[in-house]
Amino acid sequence: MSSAGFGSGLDEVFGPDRGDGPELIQLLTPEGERVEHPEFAFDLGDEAILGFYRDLVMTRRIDTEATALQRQGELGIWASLLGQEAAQIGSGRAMRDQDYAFPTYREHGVAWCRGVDPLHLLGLFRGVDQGGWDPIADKFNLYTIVIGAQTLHATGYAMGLQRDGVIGTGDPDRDSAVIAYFGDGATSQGDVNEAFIWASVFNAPVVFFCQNNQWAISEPIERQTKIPLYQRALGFGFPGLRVDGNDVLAVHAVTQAALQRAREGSGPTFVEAFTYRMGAHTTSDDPTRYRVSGDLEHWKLKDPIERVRAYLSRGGVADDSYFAGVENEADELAARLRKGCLEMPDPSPLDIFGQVYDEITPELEAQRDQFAAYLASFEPADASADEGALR
Amino acid sequence: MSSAGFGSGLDEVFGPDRGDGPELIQLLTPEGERVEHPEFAFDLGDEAILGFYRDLVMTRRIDTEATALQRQGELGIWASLLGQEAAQIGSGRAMRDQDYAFPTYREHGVAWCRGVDPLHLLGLFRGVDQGGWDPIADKFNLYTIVIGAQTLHATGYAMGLQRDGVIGTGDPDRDSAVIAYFGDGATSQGDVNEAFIWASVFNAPVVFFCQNNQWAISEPIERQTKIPLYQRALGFGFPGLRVDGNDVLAVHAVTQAALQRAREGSGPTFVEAFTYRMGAHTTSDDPTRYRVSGDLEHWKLKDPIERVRAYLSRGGVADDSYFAGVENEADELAARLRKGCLEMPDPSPLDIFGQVYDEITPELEAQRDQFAAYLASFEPADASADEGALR
Amino acid sequence: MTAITLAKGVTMGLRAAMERDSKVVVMGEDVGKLGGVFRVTDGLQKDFGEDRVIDTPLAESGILGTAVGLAMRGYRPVCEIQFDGFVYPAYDQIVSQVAKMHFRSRGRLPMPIVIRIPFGGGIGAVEHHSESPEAYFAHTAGLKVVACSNPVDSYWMIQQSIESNDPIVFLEPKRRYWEKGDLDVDVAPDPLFSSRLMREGTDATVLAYGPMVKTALEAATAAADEGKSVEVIDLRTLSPLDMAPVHASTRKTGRVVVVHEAPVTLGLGAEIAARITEECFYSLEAPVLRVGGFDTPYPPSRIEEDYLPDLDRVLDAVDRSLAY
Amino acid sequence: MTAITLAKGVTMGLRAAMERDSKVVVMGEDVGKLGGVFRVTDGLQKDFGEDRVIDTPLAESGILGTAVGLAMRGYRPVCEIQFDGFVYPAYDQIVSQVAKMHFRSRGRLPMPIVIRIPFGGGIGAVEHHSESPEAYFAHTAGLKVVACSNPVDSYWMIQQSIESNDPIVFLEPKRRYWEKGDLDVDVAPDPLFSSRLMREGTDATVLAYGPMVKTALEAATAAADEGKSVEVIDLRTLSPLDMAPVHASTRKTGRVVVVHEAPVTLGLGAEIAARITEECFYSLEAPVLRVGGFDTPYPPSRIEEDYLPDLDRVLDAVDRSLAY
Ligand SMILES: Cc1ncc(C[n+]2csc(CCOP(=O)(O)OP(=O)(O)O)c2C)c(N)n1
Ligand SMILES: Cc1ncc(C[n+]2csc(CCOP(=O)(O)OP(=O)(O)O)c2C)c(N)n1
Ligand SMILES: [Mg+2]
Ligand SMILES: [Mg+2]
Repeated sequence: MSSAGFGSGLDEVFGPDRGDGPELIQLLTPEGERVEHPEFAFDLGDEAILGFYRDLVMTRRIDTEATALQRQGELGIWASLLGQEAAQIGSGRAMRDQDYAFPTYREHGVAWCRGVDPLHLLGLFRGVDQGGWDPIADKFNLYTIVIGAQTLHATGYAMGLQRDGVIGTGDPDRDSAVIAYFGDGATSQGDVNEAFIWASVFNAPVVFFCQNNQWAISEPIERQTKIPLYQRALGFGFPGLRVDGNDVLAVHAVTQAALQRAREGSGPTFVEAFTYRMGAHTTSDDPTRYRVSGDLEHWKLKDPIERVRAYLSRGGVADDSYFAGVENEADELAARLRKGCLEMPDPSPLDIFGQVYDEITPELEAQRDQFAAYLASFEPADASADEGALR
Repeated sequence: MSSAGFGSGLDEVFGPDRGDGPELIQLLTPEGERVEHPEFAFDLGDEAILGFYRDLVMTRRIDTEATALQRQGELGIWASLLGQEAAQIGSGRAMRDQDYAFPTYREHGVAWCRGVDPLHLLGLFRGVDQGGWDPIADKFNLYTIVIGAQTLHATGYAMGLQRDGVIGTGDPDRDSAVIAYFGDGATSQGDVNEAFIWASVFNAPVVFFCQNNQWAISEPIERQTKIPLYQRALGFGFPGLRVDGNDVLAVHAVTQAALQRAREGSGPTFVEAFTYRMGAHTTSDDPTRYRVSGDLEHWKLKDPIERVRAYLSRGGVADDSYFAGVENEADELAARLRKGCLEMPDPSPLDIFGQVYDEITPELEAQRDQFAAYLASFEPADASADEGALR
Repeated sequence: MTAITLAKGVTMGLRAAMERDSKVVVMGEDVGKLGGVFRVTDGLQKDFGEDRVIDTPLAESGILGTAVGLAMRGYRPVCEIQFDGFVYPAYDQIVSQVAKMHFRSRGRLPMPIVIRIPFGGGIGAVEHHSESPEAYFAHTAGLKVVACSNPVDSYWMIQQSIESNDPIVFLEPKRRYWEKGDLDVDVAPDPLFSSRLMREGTDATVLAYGPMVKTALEAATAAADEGKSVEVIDLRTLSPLDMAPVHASTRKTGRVVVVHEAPVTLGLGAEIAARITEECFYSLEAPVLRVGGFDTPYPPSRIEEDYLPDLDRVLDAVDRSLAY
Repeated sequence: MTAITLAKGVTMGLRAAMERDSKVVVMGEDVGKLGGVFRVTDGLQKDFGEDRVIDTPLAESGILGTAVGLAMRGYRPVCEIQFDGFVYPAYDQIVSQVAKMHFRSRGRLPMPIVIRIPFGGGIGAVEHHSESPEAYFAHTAGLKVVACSNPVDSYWMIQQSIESNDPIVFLEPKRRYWEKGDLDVDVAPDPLFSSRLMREGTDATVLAYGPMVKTALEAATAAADEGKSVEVIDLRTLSPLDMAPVHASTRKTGRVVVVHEAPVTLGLGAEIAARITEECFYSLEAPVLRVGGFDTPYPPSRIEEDYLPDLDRVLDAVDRSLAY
């Protein structure tokens, strides 16, 4: 029998996929030209785009500074977002105050949009804590390192929103949504697929925002899927879209629509932001072992910041003084971060015992007291020895 | 923006689904009429259908006898396949000797097709062992009770077939495939979705055979999916089909095609056999607590055996003497099973120590010897006391 | 004063907690119309609705993972795991998320989640339905683990667990679900994290929890007939352990036997033996002896009575201890 | 005689096993071109091809679940778990399938699967990269668990593990990956399931495995300067435990300290203390003391050196033991 018997149109979607198919939603070309899309439009003015430009530059500077600090041994490790700035700023700026974000370990740009002090990010990668910001106040969860786990947390939180009656009331300051960030590799985890099932079955107000940066450490996207990732959602009964992840306008438009759909009570959406990991997986990684530089060149031409700058200057929306101003601001931020990082105090080893439970156990109290007495029996010299350990 | 922006055709697939949509593949109506399908045809003659009839009747009799034995306390529990006979016989008979099946705990009909002595099934549910047949020799894995786990085993086994070079050689006695059985509820487990990913990415020769009997214990299919289950496969890049699970001819035709596709090296297929669990989930379950009898009536009219009998007698393919002969055979089987079950010896508690590892550990040897000495210190009276425990 | 079963105690406790606090939600497989395979959530969905008694898709990781999100939003999820053997798909969410969230956030994200697990064997079930996974959780920092052994405790302990702001693995001895006891709701309960002296004795101490408490008490009665005075303690809390009463008893009797269904190697008995020996080194007349399941997977049910510790194996251990 | 690192020892051992038996396949995340994040599988895919060195999708349950199927088909999968903290998504497949398959099938379905886990802390990593999950596996009947501590053992033990027809959790002390040692392939290795006396002593015995063996030996050297003679044993096998040499040493010194990075409660030290006390009750001058991680989640890396047992904490325990 003909394999046509196995459902039509499968051959088209099979096979390697360079991501520039018709399904890619784009509103700003790599050259900085505005283009139309039948379904999605960027509904803010140039003011907003000026703001996006600033966000993009600041985010990239945070990233560069952090990478430098790691090289100098001030951070244990750093996960760079180089190349993914537009995907994060576009989606982050589409959120309303009352929306809640569940990041991976790479969402530094989203953190920026949520008003999280970048120093907190450095603290985590330096090893002084596991995320110093207030996830409830900032509506930005702590970074999740176990791949995929946060997508279920996001879905559960969205089920909480439903129970709190803050979905589909029509009140723009009340209706809320959740956005779950994850990578292309994460789509292979059982948890992520279970999150799709929960969200679909309960019609949960959650946007699944996948940054397909083409790589899971050394594994190319072909190791995770045979078809474009956004099509995964169709198998679970909710919409999937692919947007140019390096186009901050398109990402903003699509994410805003998806979030609004969730807030209105129309359920989950899968957004695949098609982008590229320009740097190493982390500062511990060596991409030269597994990928060719050709791809990098191809993607350099699609840089998410350059196209916005091109648009702003060509249209005369911004002049050099504006760009210089942003650069200055970025320099000041970088200086503040470096200073703050170096001055960051180490935590006290005795604090951890009280952080395990809401109600500490007698066993832990005893361990803490014994350890305190033990530590007291040493010279401070020992402390500096500890410092050495990280390097 | 219009929710059309979220991909076309979603509304059609949404909403409750009675399963008699156009996508349902059927070759034999409930009334016993043969019907044509553009893609699939039953390519065997009436001889084969006579055999199917016998298989269906024998399988149902095994099930009734086992249920009776459980009621009488001879089995700890029994999972009835009542109503799913056609899905299991049709798919089981589509397998070749060299194909390998991975069942759940309900595939008694597939076991029958693989030549597994039903007494072994009784042994498992009686609690004398965890499956007495030889999974390698019978090419029928032991029952898997942890929902979904076997779908990954099946996929891994299929990857083994690829490495053994028994795929796509063109030799019908050599080319092999794997079939993984699971239920509608199982589709929510992470493991099952990971199996879809593995099979798709590695193009593994495995058929995912889902018996959608509409229920996962007390939970209706709506708790697991919002769209027809067979469409799940589209999200993973391989074909999905829905077949009338009570039509043994259609199930055979579709499964055979899917298995052949796998053997040829064309990869995985998802087959949804649309059927209904006519009995309780197991003998411990009480369906009156959660479902209405109306559905049962609706499905009684679709009985998988009646339609075959109607076809055979209408066409004069079989007369009453044939049907009577099969009944006799079934009675004899039932009697043998009952006798064999009652005579089944309990295992020796000392045997378990040697069954944990290929190479027993000194620790386990010590535990066994101590326990043997301990047991030796008692009257045999105690043994009968143990027997009592199960009842 | 009403006579109720252990299962009914949990049901009544859940109901009381749900009436008291609208943030308490029950979630799991078949907890709705069916009331769970053991009927422990019987009637709750009818009275509290589908938003608070949630029949979930069939995926344990999903149950715990979404419970984490609900907890972050201020809810107090009570998750039912249908049988002990089916908690493992949720193990990552429990160990890496539920257990670590409070620590990771330094208290900003408490996890008031209760994980109900019917545990242990003795009901003639097929594979995976008779496991005793308590040690896997008691070894995990960030979790608390308790086990009830009677209807009065099941009624109070489930409510105390739900009131706790820490994640608690709540173990229910499924073979004792139908055991009866008299509940007087006017008698104040013991604190959740306390062990309890069940029977006084002077010759040896037997420690047990969950299903083995009844077995231990029967053994003590049988021992009395033989003129041996055996003290019995119901541990009730497995993490943290409430060792003070245990140490007191050890100093009195000098001989201790720990009983559980879980395999002996690295079972709770190992930790308890190690702690008693550290604390009461000079009081011990004999090493702490452990009676438990063998280091094999749970056997086919026809021989489970041989696998499970029973009255005779407890007495045998007491005699071996007395022989030192 | 060549000087190699512990990591290199595993690489060479894997290569030797793959050359010897074409059924040996390596699978995991990034084990191909990258050679794993620790480069342990470096060069293997280049030489043995993508069918035998498999870069898998990003899902640990899938890795172990498909390994089970490959094993049923006659293959001998060596699964790499990238970091200790990421083994939990595979926990169900490991505990309910890999560990129980031989028992369930009464030997018809052996599971010659090796689960390689870089474990332990001390490398300044972020959360989930410094776990010590060994007790979770040692408590699981049907699994065997070993830990190497030096390059010579890593070379031989990985080969012996792959040759075993039983499933083995193979623990690699990641902070010792770069420690060097001299390998002489002509010297026959000890049996896999044997512990080893590393240093003789008369006053006290220190038991360790994996990363803590080096720490224990350093402590013994320091103790010697203070005139204390400390015996050190590398356990090497955690399930089964090879207790004979431990009991012999206990009878000699009468004082034992067990060291591991995992939290003390229900860590390996608990089981070892319980067994020693049962076997050598009258030889013990002091209770077996345990030095381990605290009962908290693994802390932020800036203070991990305070969390991890070090030379001083081992010596402190030895002194406390000698004080009895
Ligand atoms: C459960 C689990 N397994 C393995 C890892 C190790 N790991 C960290 S990042 C990563 C790749 C993730 O790829 P992707 O999801 O595409 O996100 P990206 O890093 O590209 O942003 C892996 C395997 C982990 N953190 N969690
Ligand atoms: C991991 C796991 N969770 C829960 C269970 C308990 N359980 C046994 S059968 C069942 C329902 C399965 O439904 P489905 O997959 O549709 O198969 P069916 O029983 O209908 O054939 C459940 C929840 C289990 N066996 N394994
Ligand atoms: Mg990626
Ligand atoms: Mg079903």
